[in-house]
Amino acid sequence: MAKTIVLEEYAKQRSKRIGLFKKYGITAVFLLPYLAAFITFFVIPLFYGIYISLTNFQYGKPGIETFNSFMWFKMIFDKSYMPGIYNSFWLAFVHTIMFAVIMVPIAILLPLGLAILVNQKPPGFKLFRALIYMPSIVPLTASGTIFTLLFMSKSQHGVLAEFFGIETMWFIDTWFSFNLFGQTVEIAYAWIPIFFMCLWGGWGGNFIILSAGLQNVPKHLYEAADIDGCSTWRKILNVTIPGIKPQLVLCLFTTILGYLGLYGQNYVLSGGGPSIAAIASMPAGGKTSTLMYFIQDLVANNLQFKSSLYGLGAAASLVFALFAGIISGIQMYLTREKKTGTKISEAYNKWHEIR
Amino acid sequence: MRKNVLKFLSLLTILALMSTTLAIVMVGCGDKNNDNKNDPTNTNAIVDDLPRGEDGKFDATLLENVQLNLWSVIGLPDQEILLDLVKEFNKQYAGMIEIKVTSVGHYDYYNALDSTYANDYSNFPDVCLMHNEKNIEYALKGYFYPLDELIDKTGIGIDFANAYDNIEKTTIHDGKHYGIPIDAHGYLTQIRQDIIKKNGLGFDGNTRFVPQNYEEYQTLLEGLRALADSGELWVRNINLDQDHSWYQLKNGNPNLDAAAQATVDNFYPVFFHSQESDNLTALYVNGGSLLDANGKVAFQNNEGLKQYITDHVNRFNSKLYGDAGNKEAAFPTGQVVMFSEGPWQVANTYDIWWNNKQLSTAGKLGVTEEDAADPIYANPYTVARPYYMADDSAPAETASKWYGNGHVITVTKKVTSMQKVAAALIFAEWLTQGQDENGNYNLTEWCKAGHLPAWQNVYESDSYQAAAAKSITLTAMGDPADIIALESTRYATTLIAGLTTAVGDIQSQLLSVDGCTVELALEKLLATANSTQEALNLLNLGIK
Amino acid sequence: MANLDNKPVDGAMEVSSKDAGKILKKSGYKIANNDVDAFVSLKDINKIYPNGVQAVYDFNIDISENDFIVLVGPSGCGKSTTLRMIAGLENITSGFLYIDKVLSNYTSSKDRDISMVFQNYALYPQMTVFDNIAFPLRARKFRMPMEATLVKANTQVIDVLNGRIDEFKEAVANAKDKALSYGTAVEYVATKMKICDEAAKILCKTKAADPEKIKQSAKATIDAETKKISSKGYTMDENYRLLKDGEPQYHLVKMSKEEIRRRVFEAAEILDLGPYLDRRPKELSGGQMQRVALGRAIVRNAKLFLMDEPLSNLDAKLRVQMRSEIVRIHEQIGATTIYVTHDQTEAMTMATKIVVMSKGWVQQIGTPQEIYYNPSNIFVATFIGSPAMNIFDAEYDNGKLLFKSGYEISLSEDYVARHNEYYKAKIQDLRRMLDTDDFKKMHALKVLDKVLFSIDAQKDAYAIEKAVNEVLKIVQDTECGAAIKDLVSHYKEDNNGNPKVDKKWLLRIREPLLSFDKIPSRDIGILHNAQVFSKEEIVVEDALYYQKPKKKNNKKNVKSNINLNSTDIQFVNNLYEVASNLLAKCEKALAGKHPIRVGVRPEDIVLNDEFTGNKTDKFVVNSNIVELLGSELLIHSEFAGSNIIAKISTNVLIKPHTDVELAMNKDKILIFDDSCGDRI
Amino acid sequence: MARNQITSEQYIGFLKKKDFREKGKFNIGKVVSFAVLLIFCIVWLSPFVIMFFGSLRGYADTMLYPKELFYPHSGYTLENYEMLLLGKLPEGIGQVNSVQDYKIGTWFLNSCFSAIGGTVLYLFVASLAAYAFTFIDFKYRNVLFAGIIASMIIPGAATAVGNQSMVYSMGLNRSLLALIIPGLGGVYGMYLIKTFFESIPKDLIESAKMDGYNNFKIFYKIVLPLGKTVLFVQGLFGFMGGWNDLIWPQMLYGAKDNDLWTLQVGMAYIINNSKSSNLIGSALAGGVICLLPVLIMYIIAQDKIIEGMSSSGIKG
Repeated sequence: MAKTIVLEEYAKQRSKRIGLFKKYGITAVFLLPYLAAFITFFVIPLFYGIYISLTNFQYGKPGIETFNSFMWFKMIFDKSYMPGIYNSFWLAFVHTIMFAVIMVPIAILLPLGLAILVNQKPPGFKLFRALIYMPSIVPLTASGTIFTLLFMSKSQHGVLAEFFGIETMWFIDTWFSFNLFGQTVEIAYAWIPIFFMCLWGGWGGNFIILSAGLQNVPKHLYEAADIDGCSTWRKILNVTIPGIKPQLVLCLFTTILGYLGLYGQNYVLSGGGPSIAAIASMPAGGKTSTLMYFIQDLVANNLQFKSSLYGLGAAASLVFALFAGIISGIQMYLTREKKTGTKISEAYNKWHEIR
Repeated sequence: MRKNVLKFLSLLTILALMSTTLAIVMVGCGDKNNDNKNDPTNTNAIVDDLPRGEDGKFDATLLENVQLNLWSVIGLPDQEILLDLVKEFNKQYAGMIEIKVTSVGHYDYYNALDSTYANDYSNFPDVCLMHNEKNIEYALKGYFYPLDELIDKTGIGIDFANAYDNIEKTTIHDGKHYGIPIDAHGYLTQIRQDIIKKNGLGFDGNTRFVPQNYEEYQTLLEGLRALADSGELWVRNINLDQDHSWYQLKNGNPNLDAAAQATVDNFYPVFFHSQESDNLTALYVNGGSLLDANGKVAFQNNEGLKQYITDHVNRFNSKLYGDAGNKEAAFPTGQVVMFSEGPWQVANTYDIWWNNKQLSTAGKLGVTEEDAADPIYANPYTVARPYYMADDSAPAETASKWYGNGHVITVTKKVTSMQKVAAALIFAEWLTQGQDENGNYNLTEWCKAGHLPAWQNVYESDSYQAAAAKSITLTAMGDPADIIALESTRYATTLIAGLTTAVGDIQSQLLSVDGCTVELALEKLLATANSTQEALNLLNLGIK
Repeated sequence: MANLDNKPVDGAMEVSSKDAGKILKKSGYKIANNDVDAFVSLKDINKIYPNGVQAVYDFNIDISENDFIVLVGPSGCGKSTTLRMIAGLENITSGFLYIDKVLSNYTSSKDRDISMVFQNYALYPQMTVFDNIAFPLRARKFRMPMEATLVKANTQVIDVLNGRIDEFKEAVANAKDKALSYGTAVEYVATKMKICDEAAKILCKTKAADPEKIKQSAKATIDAETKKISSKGYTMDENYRLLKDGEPQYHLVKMSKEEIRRRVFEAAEILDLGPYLDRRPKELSGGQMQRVALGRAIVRNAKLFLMDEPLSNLDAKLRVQMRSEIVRIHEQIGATTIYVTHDQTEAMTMATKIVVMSKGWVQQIGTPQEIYYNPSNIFVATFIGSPAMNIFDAEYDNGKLLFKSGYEISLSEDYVARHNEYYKAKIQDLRRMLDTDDFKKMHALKVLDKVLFSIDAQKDAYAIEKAVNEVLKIVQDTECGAAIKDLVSHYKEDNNGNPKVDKKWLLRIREPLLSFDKIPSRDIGILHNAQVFSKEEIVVEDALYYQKPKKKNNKKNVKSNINLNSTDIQFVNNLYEVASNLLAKCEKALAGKHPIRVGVRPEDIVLNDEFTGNKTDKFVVNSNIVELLGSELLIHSEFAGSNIIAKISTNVLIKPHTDVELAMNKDKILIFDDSCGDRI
Repeated sequence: MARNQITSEQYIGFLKKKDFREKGKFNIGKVVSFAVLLIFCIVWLSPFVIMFFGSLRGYADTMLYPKELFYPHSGYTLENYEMLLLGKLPEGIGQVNSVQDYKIGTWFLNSCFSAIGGTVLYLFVASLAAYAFTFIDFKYRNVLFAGIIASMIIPGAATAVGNQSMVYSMGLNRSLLALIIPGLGGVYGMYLIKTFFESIPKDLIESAKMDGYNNFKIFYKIVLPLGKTVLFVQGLFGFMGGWNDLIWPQMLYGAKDNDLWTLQVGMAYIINNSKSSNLIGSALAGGVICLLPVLIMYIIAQDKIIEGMSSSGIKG
């Protein structure tokens, strides 16, 4: 006897199935192009990178590599195994951290200050807003040329040397040196042109996002602060900055990642800086080397390293990714939404009791 | 919150597994004729499809339009000469062999080679015309075939005996030739002999103006410095249609106003030597070598090189050496008397400009009759080999030699048909040993651009000697036998880079505020050598 | 920042202009006006927005200590603008604002010692409730009396050691075991034993180990301290406040954490916000948020409270509850409050004094009963009271009201007297106005404009001649009359013979007419009411006159850039015209029969047989809708051409669509003049 | 009402206002901010000025009269631009040993194609994905989004070789697609668009659903018009990114045929050549040529973008 089914039951199942299909069908249609590009050009290469860092991969000859029992990672973390690589990696690490520590706050506070000023809507503020963003649309090559021209030596008729008589050999001399964990770290003058180049054009995006955020701070909060007797400075601290906290967090996140991955400016201006004799032939063996420079030297710039030490480059970039992940993790933890406690209400009850 | 993290981790692991499998699959399909790449020495991938005449020997005329894709590293200006030669070859072998040349600048030739080899194998060239230093390095990476066996198989008569073995040695590894040498050239020193003559600093009674050895070179520099400091030094500007009248340093250049004068008046006998070839000349001339017997970095303990570096420090400190600045601009205006640069510029640019007719027509632009008449004043610019590199500790046989690199033709592993190999070898033989109808070698045409032939018979041929007599560069470069080519090593890039960084580091230290002492310079040399050694150990690790 | 404690200088002082600046600076830019006796007083406050729209006309009010003033009126009547002007958030265009006798037109809002509750609460989203309330205390320095804290602390330490050691021990034990998160144990002890923090700290530190030694050291510090105080020339009163020759000294100092905590907890206690002190504003409901805003205002116990429609965002039930709470707080704290609302029930329940405003003008100021029972004009009558007053159009024929449906009410004798006396006074008032120079000028302007702005008249020289003579006649006894006379004579000489028409010359004549500055604001108010509340529609170009709702002001039609300095301004509904036809109407009204409007409140329309008081004749009406409102019944019906609402007590059940006999309570009938809406 | 017609009452108000001289609070904030911004802009734009004038200075003047930057000794010359655009070498310089001739025209078109094409395609794909992430809630939505955001931390170098071999194995590198397709996976732009879509009120979408719009119509008819501003902003950021990108195109096409180069790669090649032979003038001219198109596009779009950004309230 043919299987019988209550019509209503069948209708419900059918609509459920179509519903399911329609929903997932639609999401597929919307998401597919993006996810496909994301998977093929990010996730697979990423895991291919991990795969490379675990094998002695030869750049030219894929497929013949064998497991190298974490050789590259040992090299980065174990000083005795390959001191040259160890020293140049961790020197680059120190350089990156120091520069980021100096640069990130500036790259957040400067655009914030300017955004607040522009938000006062002085006459002609539209023009100022355009001019402030302009330096950050300059491509790396163009701004590189300008700053090299600025900081060239007297004999090459650099602008600073000619017009202001500042004779320091920017790309050769060292500014000062200090010792850290028993090593002396020399800070080259070359960091100053790099600092100015980052200062000049690095934070345009932040400026736009912050000035957009400032528009959304509700006006009546400023009036309330006025009535409560705030000075302008305290108003900025208690109304403006908390008002644009989400934008600030976004800018902080992108700026930290941006300056951890500092490479373009160093490459264009000082090519890794005056070389340090002890690690001269190592990847990124200079005084203005950064983590990304170490990786790029291995992966792209130096052909001999590229063909045989590609695994080390991949390993170094994984360590870099891990390290950047930790820093952004900390940053996200610090700027998370505070949970509401119960401390004060308890204190109130006690106080109420006593009276 | 934690439930969310667990879900996230599980998703991540699924993603990881999926993509690693995908990676391996992708890598698998990526391997192209792997065995061909692994062992650099085997040639068994080549299919023997040679058209043989009745007597079983290969006959070139039977080839039907074999296409060859040649990458050349030659840049302008001698790029045109090469293209003419290839056009000539294609005409001669029309229908049989046709060579298509892609010229890739020396700036990114090897980068292109690597990336096409790794990712875009179908576009990999068949024949490479590249620097001879990198020959062994890239051969051992599995890019080129050993040629001796192939030459015998095809029976094309390339007899390496004719080649100068001091140039040929860079193409040999374990007794096998990986490339056919074409030419060789070193960095020449450009000299203002008119200033030397005018100020009476010439040798053998002010008739010879090229210092032949170390002492002569040193006395010349000190003489120029003394005169420049006292202001009595006579200089003049030999740029095209500039005023060529002599003037003494102390009363300044008459036709430049004060502002221009301020930037021009610092005078240095010689600018820093240009990096690569001068360092290697100093090393090889004094019997040194980059690697010692058991493959360790050895350039740092060569006495000659140390002397070369101490000279750098002392001469710079005593203002005999000037800053690099713009050599091509300072030389004609009389700001510097000597600087060293590649030979390719000499023939068709510097020579034409600076030994121009204006200097020999009296009366115009401040040229006196006596200047016009005198052969030295008429063409003040001359070129010479860096004789002065040899230190007194230099061994006799290398004392009068100098370092030179050159070009070489190689056959890449892309080629899998014997016909193509034969065609390549024919071209190589044509270029290096081939003669046109009235007997002068094709190689001579190429050498006119400023290269010494790597083959003895071509050097001794009268077609070459006639061309050499006419060209100022070739006469200056003299006999190819004096050239010491780079020892054949797979670490050429790192070693040369190590030496260059060491010398460059010292030169920039000299420019720095607190200058540089000899001890510091030698210390830096030692440190850089150690780091190069470490780089070598690293590469060994990687290559294994 | 103007310092708070030095005496404001007397505003009325005659001082040479040279050293006026110095005096002002010395007194911290604070000028008191001694003849202003009220606590807060606004004199002739006007607010004109940059685009020429006037939002507030001549606002005058005197507010005495702990009054509860409510500004009520339809939206866009300028009540919020006035409040913001008092708060200092808007500039005052003209007029004087005195807060606590200090002229504070230009003092910044933070120096005016006011606190404000905003319509949308304006809570800082990122702060907890505790921080929100404490924010005003932390933001600035306060004028606190100088105290000899050390002396006070040590004397307290001594008296604790003398008698209450065990109590102290028990308190300390208490503090510890409960692991109080009450800030610190010291604060718990201090609050419990009612001693100041300093003393508690000393005691806790030494744990009253050996009382004798502590007492010696305390005594020593007390002697040292007193010696220091007296050396500085201060004396100390009983609760340790420093006095300088008898006067307590004040100094500006940031409030201590403990003080802030105490005040915020007190405020939280009043508003019972205890459990919510840790919450964020976005986690609170509307009512709680509103209470936090109130807390923030209370905690500073400023002299003046400003509230801008605080209850408008709440639901009905919560609104009623919050209303009573605000009134309770007001009584408890006793600070003068200015409260703005558009809901007239709130005004009636909360206010001690109500200000009814409409279109920028103050209609009436008075106590709720005054406003309810004898409104000054028809607008106030209809606006206050819900359900609204019933209005009938009727005719007045010396003592009798004739309704459209033939219904008749005869009025008492004294009412007729009052009616005639009202109109006499009105006529006299209008005549006085019309004789003033400024109105004469307006009359002259009207005449001249008729000629100036009509093109054809300009051709006909004779018409100009006539107009100019008429102007001369009107203006000859005003002070600018002489000037115009010689201008006109001047006209006659230069173009002798052919009377050439010269527009420029006419404008020159017009110029002296354009300055009116002596019109008292009361007169302008009367004429304004006459235009707005009169029965027949006067086409009044609203765009310019009232504060139009903010249309997208594309440049074209809004005349934001009228060049008011130019002389060729054309006047529309000239005040003179209004005054003169108002006068005509009043005279006609006095003569005899004239239209009038009668207003009766719903509760004054009663069931004929129920009501025993002095009632008018009964009239029969068909009730179409009957609404039951708890204890009362609302009967909607049609009578004499307009629908009326009667409010009846529910013991008599009326079914809809039945005929009902109604009557009006005679002595509660209000009569309104037809042309200017005033109550007679 | 015709011009200049007002009521007398208002005229009286105006008279009162005139003689009371309403003293608005003197806004110090505006004056201070104007001064600071003015000085800041002057200092910050001086490099542009140096670049522009430096590029107008002939080769000889650069050597002999370095001090005269703003008014060169022998007047302004377009020599440097000629050298770059037409490849005409100024006399006095030996043959610059470049191999490739300068094809500025093709490089410019390549740059435009890759920047504009890439941005438009990315906007379409990213807004689709952002729509899915905000308005359609499927099972693993938040986890997936968190994963994608977490990927922002990984530096480009880690995926460089994988990308390169992926692109080559897909044969994209023979055309300019290799500059566009890999970029479609970008995370930052999608994140920006998603945060903006979140600010669109939900009830708008629900009401549209009630009227029978399916997802595509909602996306096309409601979300895109509303999202015009953020698309503009991401368009600007995308175009700037695409136009100024140097490392990726150099890695892909750096070596061989230079008719696939973008303007940046070409300029880098020229600048390196001219810097080595000390042609500072032409290096600066290269910089100006790189900058000009972006500058013009920015000036046109910036007003709309910053206005849009601020009014729309990009939260982040």
